[in-house]
Amino acid sequence: MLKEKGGLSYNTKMEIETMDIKSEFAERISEISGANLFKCYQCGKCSAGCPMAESMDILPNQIVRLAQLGQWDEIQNSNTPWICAACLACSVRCPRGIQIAEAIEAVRQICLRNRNSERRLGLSDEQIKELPPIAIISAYRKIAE
Amino acid sequence: MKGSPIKKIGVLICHCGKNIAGTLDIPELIRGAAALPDVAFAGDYKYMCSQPGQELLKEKIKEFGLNSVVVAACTPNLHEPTFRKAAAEAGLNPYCVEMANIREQCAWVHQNNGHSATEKALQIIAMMVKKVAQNSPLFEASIPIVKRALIIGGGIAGMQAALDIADAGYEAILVEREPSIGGHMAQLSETFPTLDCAQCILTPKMVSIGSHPRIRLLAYSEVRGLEGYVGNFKVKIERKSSGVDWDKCTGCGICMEKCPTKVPGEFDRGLGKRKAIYTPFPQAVPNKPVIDKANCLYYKKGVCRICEKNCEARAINFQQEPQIIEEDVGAIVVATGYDLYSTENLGEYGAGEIPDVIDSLAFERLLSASGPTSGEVRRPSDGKIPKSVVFIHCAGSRDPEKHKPYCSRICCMYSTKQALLYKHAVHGGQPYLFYIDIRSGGKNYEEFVERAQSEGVIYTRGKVGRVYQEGDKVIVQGVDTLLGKPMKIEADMVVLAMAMQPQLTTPELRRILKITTDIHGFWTEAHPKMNPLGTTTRGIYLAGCGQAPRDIPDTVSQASGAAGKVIGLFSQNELPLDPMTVYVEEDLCAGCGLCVAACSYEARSLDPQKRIVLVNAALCQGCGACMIACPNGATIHKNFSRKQILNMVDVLT
Amino acid sequence: MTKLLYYPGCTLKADAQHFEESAMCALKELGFELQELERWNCCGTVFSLATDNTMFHLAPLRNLLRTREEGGDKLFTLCSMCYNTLKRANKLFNEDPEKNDKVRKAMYEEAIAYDGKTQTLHLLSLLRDEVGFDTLKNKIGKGLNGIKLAPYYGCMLLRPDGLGVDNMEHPRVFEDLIRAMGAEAADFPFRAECCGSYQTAQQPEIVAERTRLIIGSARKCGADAVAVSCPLCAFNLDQRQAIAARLHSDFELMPVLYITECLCLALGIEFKEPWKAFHYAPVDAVIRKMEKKA
Amino acid sequence: MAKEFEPKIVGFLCNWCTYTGADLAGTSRIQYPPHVRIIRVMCSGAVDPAYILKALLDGADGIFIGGCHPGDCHYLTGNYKARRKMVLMKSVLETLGLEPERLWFRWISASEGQKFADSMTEISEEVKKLGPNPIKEYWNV
Ligand SMILES: Cc1cc2nc3c(=O)[nH]c(=O)nc-3n(C[C@H](O)[C@H](O)[C@H](O)COP(=O)(O)OP(=O)(O)OC[C@H]3O[C@@H](n4cnc5c(N)ncnc54)[C@H](O)[C@@H]3O)c2cc1C
Ligand SMILES: Cc1cc2nc3c(=O)[nH]c(=O)nc-3n(C[C@H](O)[C@H](O)[C@H](O)COP(=O)(O)OP(=O)(O)OC[C@H]3O[C@@H](n4cnc5c(N)ncnc54)[C@H](O)[C@@H]3O)c2cc1C
Ligand code: SF4
Ligand code: SF4
Ligand code: SF4
Ligand code: SF4
Ligand code: SF4
Ligand code: SF4
Ligand code: SF4
Ligand code: SF4
Repeated sequence: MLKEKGGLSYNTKMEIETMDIKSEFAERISEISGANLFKCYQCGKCSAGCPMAESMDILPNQIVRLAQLGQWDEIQNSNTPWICAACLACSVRCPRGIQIAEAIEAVRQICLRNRNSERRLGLSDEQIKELPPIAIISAYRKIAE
Repeated sequence: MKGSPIKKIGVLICHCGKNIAGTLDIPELIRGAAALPDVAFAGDYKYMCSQPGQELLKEKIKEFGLNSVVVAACTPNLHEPTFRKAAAEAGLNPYCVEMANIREQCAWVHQNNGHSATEKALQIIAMMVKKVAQNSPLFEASIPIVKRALIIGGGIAGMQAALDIADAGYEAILVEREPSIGGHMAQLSETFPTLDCAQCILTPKMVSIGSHPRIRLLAYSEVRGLEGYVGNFKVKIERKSSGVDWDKCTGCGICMEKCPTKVPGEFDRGLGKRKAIYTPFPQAVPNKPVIDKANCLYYKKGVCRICEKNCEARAINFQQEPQIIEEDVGAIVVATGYDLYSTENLGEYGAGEIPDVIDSLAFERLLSASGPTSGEVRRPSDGKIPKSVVFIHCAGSRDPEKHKPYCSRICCMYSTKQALLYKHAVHGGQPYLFYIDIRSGGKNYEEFVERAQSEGVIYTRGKVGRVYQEGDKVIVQGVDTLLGKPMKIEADMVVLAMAMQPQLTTPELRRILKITTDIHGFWTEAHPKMNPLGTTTRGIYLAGCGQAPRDIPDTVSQASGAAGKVIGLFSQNELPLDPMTVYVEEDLCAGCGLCVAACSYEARSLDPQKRIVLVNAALCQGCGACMIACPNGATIHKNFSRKQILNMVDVLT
Repeated sequence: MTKLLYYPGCTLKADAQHFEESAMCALKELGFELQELERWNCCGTVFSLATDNTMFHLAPLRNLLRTREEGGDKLFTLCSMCYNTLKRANKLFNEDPEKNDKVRKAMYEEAIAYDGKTQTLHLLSLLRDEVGFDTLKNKIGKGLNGIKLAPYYGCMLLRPDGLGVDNMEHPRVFEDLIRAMGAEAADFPFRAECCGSYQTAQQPEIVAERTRLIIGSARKCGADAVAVSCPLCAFNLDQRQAIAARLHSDFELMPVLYITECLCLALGIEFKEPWKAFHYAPVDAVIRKMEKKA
Repeated sequence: MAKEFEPKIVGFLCNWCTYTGADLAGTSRIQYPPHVRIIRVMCSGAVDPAYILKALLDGADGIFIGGCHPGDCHYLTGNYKARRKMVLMKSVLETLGLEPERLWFRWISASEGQKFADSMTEISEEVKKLGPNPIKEYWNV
């Protein structure tokens, strides 16, 4: 069941070695986002208030956990960063002051900069006509190369 | 000192078996010591601290007429009292004995360097000889103790402390701000983990307070001023104006019955009503009413006076003035308890505006047989029996970013209790708890949680993100972090386990008592481990939730502990004072006051007439800060004078 | 007439012309004239949350600089997203010395150096702080009495903490404005729930679900219409009702109006016919109702 | 062979923390160089700058002051008072033409015997490197 939900599969796939923890990946996210993910105590308040959580395969608090453990593959294969609307509800409510929205932006940035996501918006003419400029520009900013 | 007799100093060097003698060259030390100025005798012994060693010390004092002694041995922290006592037995003032620490700070740490170590040891001895030459005989003073205690706060903590002190035979004055004692415990329904009824165990104690011959209960009163020091405090207490002459009032209750003004009652957390003339609850002690001036028609508009007309005892006195009384007490127990952090602070949970989202104390009132619903769980909005209740843990706690960083320690337990009691009270009702971690570290606590879990209370691990009203439901938007799934519950009611915080009036009291609080406003203990009951002011002790969140068993233990401290203090007839304090050379003092600011104990004050500074020996802790602050050398630390230390420096350089 | 230097942003010149026009009409009535910045550029819409994306902040900062060039120290906005982006960029400029340095260097070709002193002002703050809701109420009188509006803040008007127009979790300004217009403010739990924002481009179905939820909530609390102040919110809550209706046969359309359109009606200013065409959910009925009241 | 320079260092230790820490180093038999001579004071806040100056003018090569950790002072704030004075003293030393490195200030608790011993070793070595107190020279001539 967990498997169906997405990449979460602690007991089957993810092997945590001490060396992996506090991986350079988590630090990279911290650098780009300014968020200290190691402060997270997994309360889940970020996910509980996230408007897009229903559509995410991995919840924001799980992204934080995976990042702590340096599980980049799991994060990279998740749809979460591409579903997040950068609404900041998570960041402003986190009891430990972790900027989760910023961290997720960092994940997007790492993917886009690595160019391994092949992210294209691929809007049709019709869509471009329909959408207001504010939607097109911000979507490009956030989720496309 | 001027005019002091010729110094005859004895030096006794200890071998400490091989501990000292194995490294240091004892004959060399004796030779060196004997050659020091003023030294009348230098000798040694295998074990100075042993009985024969002490006898030797006494003998030599008498034999040579020694007026000062240096024992070169271990650290003064170990045997200074031993040698001082022995010297006293031989008729020498104990403060004329000093130790030269040649074991811990010499022999033991330079074991492979005997030559240098011996050189160093000789310097240490010389230094102490020079110091002791200027020691003055000191005499322990003592102050009388007023054997009467003041207890501030009449919750279970203050009540327990008062009863313990009074039962031990001392007088206790219990000051409670509210019209009745009882504190928050009086509001509780049943108590974890045993589920005994709070009122049933509390009421008898309240009654004993009210009737105890040695307890003076001052309800509806507040401490307004404090002066003095341990054993001798002077306290000012305001008896607030209640509009009722309690000496005349018989507690019949007619006035409350007849009063036409109804307002939401604080005791029932606004869920029930009380009159403008009221006692907080029927079992109140004292069972005398007060008039709530903000709501009484007479105070507001000058009309009504129905209570007055109906009071046969003629106890109503609208003109009653507040009264200040002064009392002498020897010790103080601060037991001011807690408040709950306000739900208004939690915007995401409705900011206190959704009627069916209530705080945990309000829920206690709903569960309580004496509560506004007589113990039937009915929700505030429409009086319906809620079929599902969500309990949210850590509401405002463990949130360093926006609220309180600390764990409130008891809410895991009382939420569990409330869920269980609710389940027992409402057939088919479903409680849900949203928690982050369950903190059940207490005797039989985990077992209690286990019981709740096995009885079907649903625990969900995750913090709720939002609570909002939709129709007549309260929607709880949470997450199950164990499943990694967001979840929504359409609840009938939500209970917020609000963070515990100190009373909002604590800062005012802090200024009066001059004791400290931490950044959250909880009273600070003298030492977190070794003196958790004391404060930085001798004679003031702490009990209950004003110091940190805790449950009733811990509160009662702490209160009895604080009472024990007070009783211990009162068991002495006089309080001996450490004579190693400071004194002021009046001729040198310019009255500049620099030292007053340097003292952390308020031990110094300026005498405006003589324009000099005075030292209160009872308050002085002997730190020496004032001596350093004084530009004129007017303040002298007894037996640690500037001159003595400079002399020691001289020897070393 | 008080002149306000005004930053429209791209969408107010395209899909949200009625927002701009209605704002101008209403503000004129209240003694304000919007004077568009002579030169302005797109602010980049969303604020970049990455610390190393300094260049993204140039666009908003240039607009703030233009304001200084034109002698102003306040820049007025209607769009919540522009407001957020401009205000955050300015905070960053003033509080992060490293970024400040980089940005200054990158703007070397500008005639004057930006001093960090342009304040961004949103319509709601203007109405609350400079006009005052009591004044407004007196001017409007009974106004939209009998109408119930659901105030929709969305995210960018309120977050992050301290940058928004009001208390983040418990805002009042929109409600107060609605009440000043004589209408009733719905107790609308979804008022600060994100509409899905730019995901409308890539994930229109998800956004339509958000729309269904938010509109559904507004309906449950008895609102006649939802009032918004952001063209992206407006698009998502209004145009995306089309998809919601397609996917859910029981979905009922609900009019979505700019707060300025409501304000015009409250002030007795005519609702211009061309404005209607910008709306997806029909507004005729509610406008008639509002006109009758005002 | 020239005799190795044996620095003379005066230590002022507060009774409650560092003095007891020094005792612990002894009880634990941790060895360190014998250069520091200890004067027990009740509180590091009671160390008068005059003591330091006198010691240095009289030819001490180094000064060590030990107090309780911040927040642990037996007398509440004595150690903060001491710290403030030490900062001042360092600049006074400079005006006297002395290296401020001759003045050491450390928080050492009663349980930090090892830290005390390490500090003694460290200060001995550092002061050795600095060489004899120059004041001694021009004072003597
Ligand atoms: C919802 C809830 C449920 C709980 N359930 C349980 C339970 O089941 N079991 C359990 O063990 N514990 C329980 N507790 C904890 C329990 O309430 C406390 O441990 C206990 O009441 C603490 O007693 P106290 O005397 O320290 O403080 P309080 O009860 O707060 O008493 C302090 C008293 O001091 C008075 N006061 C304050 N300031 C002044 C002043 N300046 N001058 C004069 N008087 C002053 C106050 O008016 C008050 O009467 C619960 C707590 C809550 C919030
Ligand atoms: C691994 C570990 C780490 C800890 N760390 C901390 C910490 O960091 N901070 C903290 O606050 N607490 C800590 N604690 C808890 C702390 O150890 C205890 O709170 C404390 O030691 C309890 O003291 P005690 O006097 O009650 O019991 P004990 O220390 O057990 O003392 C009981 C004494 O009674 C003697 N005794 C027993 N039976 C008899 C008998 N019949 N007749 C005569 N004598 C008897 C025993 O020999 C013993 O000397 C820790 C505990 C553990 C296990
Ligand atoms: S809200 Fe903060 S602390 Fe809680 S799970 Fe999310 S990131 Fe972690
Ligand atoms: S910023 Fe993204 S992850 Fe955070 S609450 Fe909004 S949509 Fe969810
Ligand atoms: S009626 Fe008089 S005697 Fe009776 S309770 Fe009231 S005040 Fe007291
Ligand atoms: S005078 Fe005041 S307290 Fe007395 S009955 Fe009237 S309202 Fe009640
Ligand atoms: S006791 Fe439990 S509910 Fe209360 S703050 Fe601590 S963890 Fe949270
Ligand atoms: S038994 Fe110890 S480790 Fe386990 S929950 Fe309790 S306190 Fe924690
Ligand atoms: S020795 Fe310390 S406590 Fe005593 S008067 Fe001086 S400063 Fe105050
Ligand atoms: S500092 Fe010295 S001179 Fe000044 S008041 Fe105190 S004792 Fe007197």
